[in-house]
Amino acid sequence: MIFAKELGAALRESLETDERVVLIGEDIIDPYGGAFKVTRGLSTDFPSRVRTTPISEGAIAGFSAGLALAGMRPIAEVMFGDFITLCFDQIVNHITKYEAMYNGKATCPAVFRVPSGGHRGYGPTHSQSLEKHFFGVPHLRVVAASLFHDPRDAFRDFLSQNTPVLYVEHKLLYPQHMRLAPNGLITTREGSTVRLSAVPREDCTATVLAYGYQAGLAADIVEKLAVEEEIFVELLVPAELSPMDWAPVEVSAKATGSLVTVEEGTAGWSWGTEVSAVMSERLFGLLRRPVSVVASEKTVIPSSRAKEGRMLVGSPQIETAIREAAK
Amino acid sequence: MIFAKELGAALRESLETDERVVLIGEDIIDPYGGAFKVTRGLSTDFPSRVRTTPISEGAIAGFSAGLALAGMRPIAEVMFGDFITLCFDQIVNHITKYEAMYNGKATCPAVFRVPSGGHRGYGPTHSQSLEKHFFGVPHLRVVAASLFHDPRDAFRDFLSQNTPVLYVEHKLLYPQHMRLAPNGLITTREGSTVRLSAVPREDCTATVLAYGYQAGLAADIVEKLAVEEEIFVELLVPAELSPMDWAPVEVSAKATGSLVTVEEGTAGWSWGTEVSAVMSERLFGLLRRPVSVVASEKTVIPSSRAKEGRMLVGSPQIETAIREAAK
Amino acid sequence: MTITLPNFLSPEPEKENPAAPAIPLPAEPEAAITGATTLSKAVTVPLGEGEAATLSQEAAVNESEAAAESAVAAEGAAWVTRQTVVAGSRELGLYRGMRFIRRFEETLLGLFEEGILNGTTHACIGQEADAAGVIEHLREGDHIFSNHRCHGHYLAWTGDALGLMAEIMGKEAGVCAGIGGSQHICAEGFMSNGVQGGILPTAAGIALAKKLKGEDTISVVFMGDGTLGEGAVYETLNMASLWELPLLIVLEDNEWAQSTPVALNTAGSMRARFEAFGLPVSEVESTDVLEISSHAEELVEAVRTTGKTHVLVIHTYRLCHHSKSDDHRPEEEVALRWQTEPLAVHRQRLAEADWQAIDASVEEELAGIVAKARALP
Amino acid sequence: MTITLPNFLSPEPEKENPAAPAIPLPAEPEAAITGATTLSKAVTVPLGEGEAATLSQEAAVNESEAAAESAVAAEGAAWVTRQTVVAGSRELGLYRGMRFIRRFEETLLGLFEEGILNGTTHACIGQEADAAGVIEHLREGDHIFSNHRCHGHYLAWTGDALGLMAEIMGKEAGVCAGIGGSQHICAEGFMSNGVQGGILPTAAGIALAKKLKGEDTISVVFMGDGTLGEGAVYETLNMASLWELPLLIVLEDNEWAQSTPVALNTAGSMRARFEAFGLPVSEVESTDVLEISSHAEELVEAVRTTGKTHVLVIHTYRLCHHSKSDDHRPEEEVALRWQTEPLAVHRQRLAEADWQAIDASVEEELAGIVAKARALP
Ligand SMILES: Cc1ncc(C[n+]2csc(CCOP(=O)(O)OP(=O)(O)O)c2C)c(N)n1
Ligand SMILES: Cc1ncc(C[n+]2csc(CCOP(=O)(O)OP(=O)(O)O)c2C)c(N)n1
Ligand SMILES: [Mg+2]
Ligand SMILES: [Mg+2]
Repeated sequence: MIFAKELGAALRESLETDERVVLIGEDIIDPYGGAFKVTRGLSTDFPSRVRTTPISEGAIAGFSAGLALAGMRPIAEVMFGDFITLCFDQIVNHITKYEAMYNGKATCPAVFRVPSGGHRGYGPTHSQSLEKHFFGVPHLRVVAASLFHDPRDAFRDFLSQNTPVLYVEHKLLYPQHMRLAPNGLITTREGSTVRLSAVPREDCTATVLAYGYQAGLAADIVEKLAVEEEIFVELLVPAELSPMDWAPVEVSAKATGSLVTVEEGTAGWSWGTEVSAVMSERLFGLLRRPVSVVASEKTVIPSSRAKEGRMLVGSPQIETAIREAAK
Repeated sequence: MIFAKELGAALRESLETDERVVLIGEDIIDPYGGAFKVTRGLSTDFPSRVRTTPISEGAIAGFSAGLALAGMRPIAEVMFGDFITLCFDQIVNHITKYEAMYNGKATCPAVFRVPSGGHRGYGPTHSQSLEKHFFGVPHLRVVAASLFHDPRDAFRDFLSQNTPVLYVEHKLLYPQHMRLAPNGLITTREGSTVRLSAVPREDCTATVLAYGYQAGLAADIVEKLAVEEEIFVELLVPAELSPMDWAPVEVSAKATGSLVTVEEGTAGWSWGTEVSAVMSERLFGLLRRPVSVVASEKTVIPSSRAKEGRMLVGSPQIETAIREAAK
Repeated sequence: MTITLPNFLSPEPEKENPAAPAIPLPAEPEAAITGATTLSKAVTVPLGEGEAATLSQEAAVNESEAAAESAVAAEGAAWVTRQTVVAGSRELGLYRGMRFIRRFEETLLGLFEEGILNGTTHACIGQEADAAGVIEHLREGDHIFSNHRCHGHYLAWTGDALGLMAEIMGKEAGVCAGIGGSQHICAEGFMSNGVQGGILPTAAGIALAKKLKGEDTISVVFMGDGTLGEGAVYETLNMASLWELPLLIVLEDNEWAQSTPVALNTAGSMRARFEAFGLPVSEVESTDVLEISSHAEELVEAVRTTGKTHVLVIHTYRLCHHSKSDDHRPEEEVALRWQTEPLAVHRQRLAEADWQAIDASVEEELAGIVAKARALP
Repeated sequence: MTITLPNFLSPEPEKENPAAPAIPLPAEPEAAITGATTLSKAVTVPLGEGEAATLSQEAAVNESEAAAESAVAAEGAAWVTRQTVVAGSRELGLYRGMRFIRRFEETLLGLFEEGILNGTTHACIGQEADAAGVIEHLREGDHIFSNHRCHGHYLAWTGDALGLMAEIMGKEAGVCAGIGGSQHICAEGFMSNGVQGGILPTAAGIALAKKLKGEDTISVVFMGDGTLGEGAVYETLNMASLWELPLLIVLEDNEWAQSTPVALNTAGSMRARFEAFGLPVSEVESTDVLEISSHAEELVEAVRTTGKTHVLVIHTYRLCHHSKSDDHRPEEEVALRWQTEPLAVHRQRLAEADWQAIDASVEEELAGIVAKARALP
């Protein structure tokens, strides 16, 4: 079960089960099947509902808006998530506005898929995790793919509700194996949040909150620390990033007394910042140390692999933070 | 001293003292002089460097990028700050990237002026405070105008350095009197942060951090509470919002043991969120209550004045939060 | 009829705008603001749900006449009928539609002056023939996307003046509960957004949905000349042309974008900008509703039958301020254009008694709407 | 010369691309990869600072010839000279420039296969005549903005192959210290960005700066056919036309945008899209560097003298993959285009010994650059 294939299957299921679904994006039709091959095969079977577009991200978003307002279920692929910048006006001033500003007279359930993230040497404009700028857009859901979440569930969810969605797919997930029932760690689910730990929560000394590709890195470290050093922490992997379901985080961090957040985006007004603010308030006086936010350096992502590795969050930064938090 | 006039004077000074300065934006030339009349008179005196554009916000940003890369000092007016969405690609993937990704071989000091904010009944797409989505963009400065800051200082600063700037002007500031040396409150300055209080810091029971138009509202409340009820708090009004100069906040909140942030933007991943995260960490165990973040409701801004008043942060919400924090 | 209309709402053209021409135009009678005598003759189909009861009597009187109406009305279902049939005459109906829009907007501007309204508004005074002439040919199931200057389009389509007035007043009974306000309106088959440009791809997306669903209805979008500055427009033209979408783009070139004349905003040729993408363009320089309507009829039909995007460029003029603020245009320029404003042009082919009666009925109806809207919680 | 080149870098066209045509083309000699014999004759002006010392001897030999060079070279200062004068001949110079770009890109692709490089790259194989033919006419003070497919433009302008190679290798000595990588390059008078569309207004802004400063230099921007999809392009055309900016837009229509053929991306007429904004367009369907160059010369001159924006549309073809990934284009289509690739076309007017010598010198130079770049920390 390779993530890209599962995701493709989820899109296929969407097209099959819901006639309203339209896939739209650059170079997504066969034989090419998208820059990351996720949509391969779909245009052959659904030629009129899998539509390759000119290089017009703004119009991809705008057409999606119109499709959604007219009762369809557009799922747009933005070739590199970096180019979601060109959809910002449509998302902020159109798509997420309609339902509320029309007092519920219309809905605009457009879904945007954004292949994101670095560690591939693609350089400053093809490696970013720009979702941080979309957290907190009123009436937008930001959801992250991970190896711990079946993408079918995600798309079933999106099609069953009316809020627009930004679905973040880290590019490094595509070739990886799903880890829906990982060995080595106890796995439970609370809503969209997956809980992983080697031992029961009461024996964990910290809570780690991570999403997307970074969640996989974190899981490996959590397992390694448990096996090799008997350092036990609980990892929470939410799918829904904004708005957040705070309950699982609150419960866990209250129990462990220590919280670390991990994300690949740059530091400052990041995902972890909100988590920290909310948890510092809700658990005021109940944590034994401040919330620790792990995020990338506040600069461009270098092409050079060596420089990129130092600038972007990866296993070393995560491990250091977890060790510290578990103390 | 009316803010809009002072701002116009600051732009005039910029044009006069620096030949590299170019003003660019929609409807900014005489006799109209911009939707909020800030640039009135400037095109008459500097016809080639005050340029009215077609309705092309993306190109306004892109032209500004080019001007800046070529050694000029563009100052762009985005008619309503809401439309900065259309400049997002240029700001995020071009303007703020160049200096770092070219390893310092170029600089791109473009300045964007964004008339922002609500309370005028302009409705969902003409009332927003979208700066929250620009906080934390690496290599971007977000600076807010206020009645406590001389706009001349701001523009002198912008022209003396090479980082791109988003300069947030709340629309309600335009007709107001500057309050550079307000009566009733002791005023001191630390960098770009203005400190206002009725009594010395040691006698204050909370720190209030506010910017822009909301800072004026907060100042009135701070003064009223001091005079009428002997509730003493210290108000900090920073000009620079991102990156933040944390020192004044840290020192003040440490002394008062309580911190409230105020902003008109919608709640969630907002300015105050970062403040809360950073201060909760730096002052861990030193605050007597959690940081309180005052922000607007997470929805669209209604046109109806009554509804807008309930949804947007205004004096009532600020007063409630300050009273609570000062306890 | 007890409400007092502000002075500038007097129907004499000279008072409608101080820059109005001195040359004689068909004078508007005093009756226009008292308007009792000819009411029963003029009113046919109710405008807005709230009005249905009040006006049902008159409507009944004219029912048989309406039934015998022209092909245009017959093919057009509720929407068209509502706007175009007055006492069995399409021409009077078009007049009434335009007159209603004009007076609605003038009333709005008056209410702003009075301080009753807040926010901003963009009146389409001078451009009423575009809304009336185009929307006449649309039918149930079609979809209109409009922009900041949307009241005329909205009224021509829905007739829901009370809902719009209440909306702009910020009342709960407004069509969007006062949240959207003047620029952000939604009703069956109608939407507007005040952010320039982005409505173009949205309207095209709606057209794509229609195509995918196999509907024979069309999507129509109204844009201004200044909006040609937005890149989103061209992305849309390209895709709408490539994908052959049932979209009608109506460009209302009113020569100005806020304070900027078209020459400072628009290089080259408007027409060529569309043709470069392989889109057929029909261009008309007119404020005559019948001339505009006949172009629109052809294009609507073409979009409907071919399923492909067509463009209607209407060269017209905005006679009022951009919104409520200063107007720096040369007075003579504006004055000249008052001579060819749509109502004056169209009146020339109507019997004076007929249009006077309509004016009166519009006054009455509008007064009722304003009173009702004011009284709303 | 000890480095082994991967197989497909062999200079025989059949091996450069498996789809290359079976019909006979001027064969490339073995000498091309050993290239010792004719070196002193071929090399004139150093490419890249690092090379200056090594090659100064040969350069001296040819100095007098270079001084007597054609008007083109004389007017062109360092940039032009570097690219166009080989042994006193502009034609050989152009050939060397193109050959160098070709072999640089092929070498890059080989290094990717080897795993030496990371990230991605977009080679301009098949389009070298555009870079050589246009940039020949630019001079110091002019500014080029390029896109994701920028290596050819960069090399033609700066000659700095070592800096570029080191950059793509992610070395500190790279022209942007390895931060920018393949798509984000900056040098005196040159910039590139891999985000489509946004470079157009930026290049126009640079042109505006030149105009305001009263410079007589020009701004040049290269874009692909697919980039015509971006709205930013049209916003720029409008403003550049309105403001009369010294901008040359070079559209390299290589018939494909990634996996998408021009017909799926581009409605109507490319030429008309520019003309609609009142911009003069010169269109050439050619891979012949001299033909392209003569169009470019005229346009560069026109931009320089009138200060107004002009457009050069070059219909060409991309012979390589879009980046490094799959190529799904019909094999016959690609094979056919190999018959008219720029080097083959231009070789027909050169003496075989001359171009063989150049090929050899390019091999030698490139080998040196690769070796140096690899050795960098
Ligand atoms: C994206 C965007 N930019 C700017 C504005 C502000 N604005 C509102 S109307 C207007 C002028 C529009 O001109 P035009 O398209 O000709 O329409 P008209 O007002 O003449 O009907 C402008 C600049 C806006 N609403 N949206
Ligand atoms: C804004 C943006 N969207 C998408 C891409 C991804 N992309 C890179 S190159 C390319 C195709 C470009 O086609 P064209 O403009 O014809 O140039 P060519 O590659 O053919 O030289 C695409 C879609 C991008 N770099 N930037
Ligand atoms: Mg206009
Ligand atoms: Mg191409």
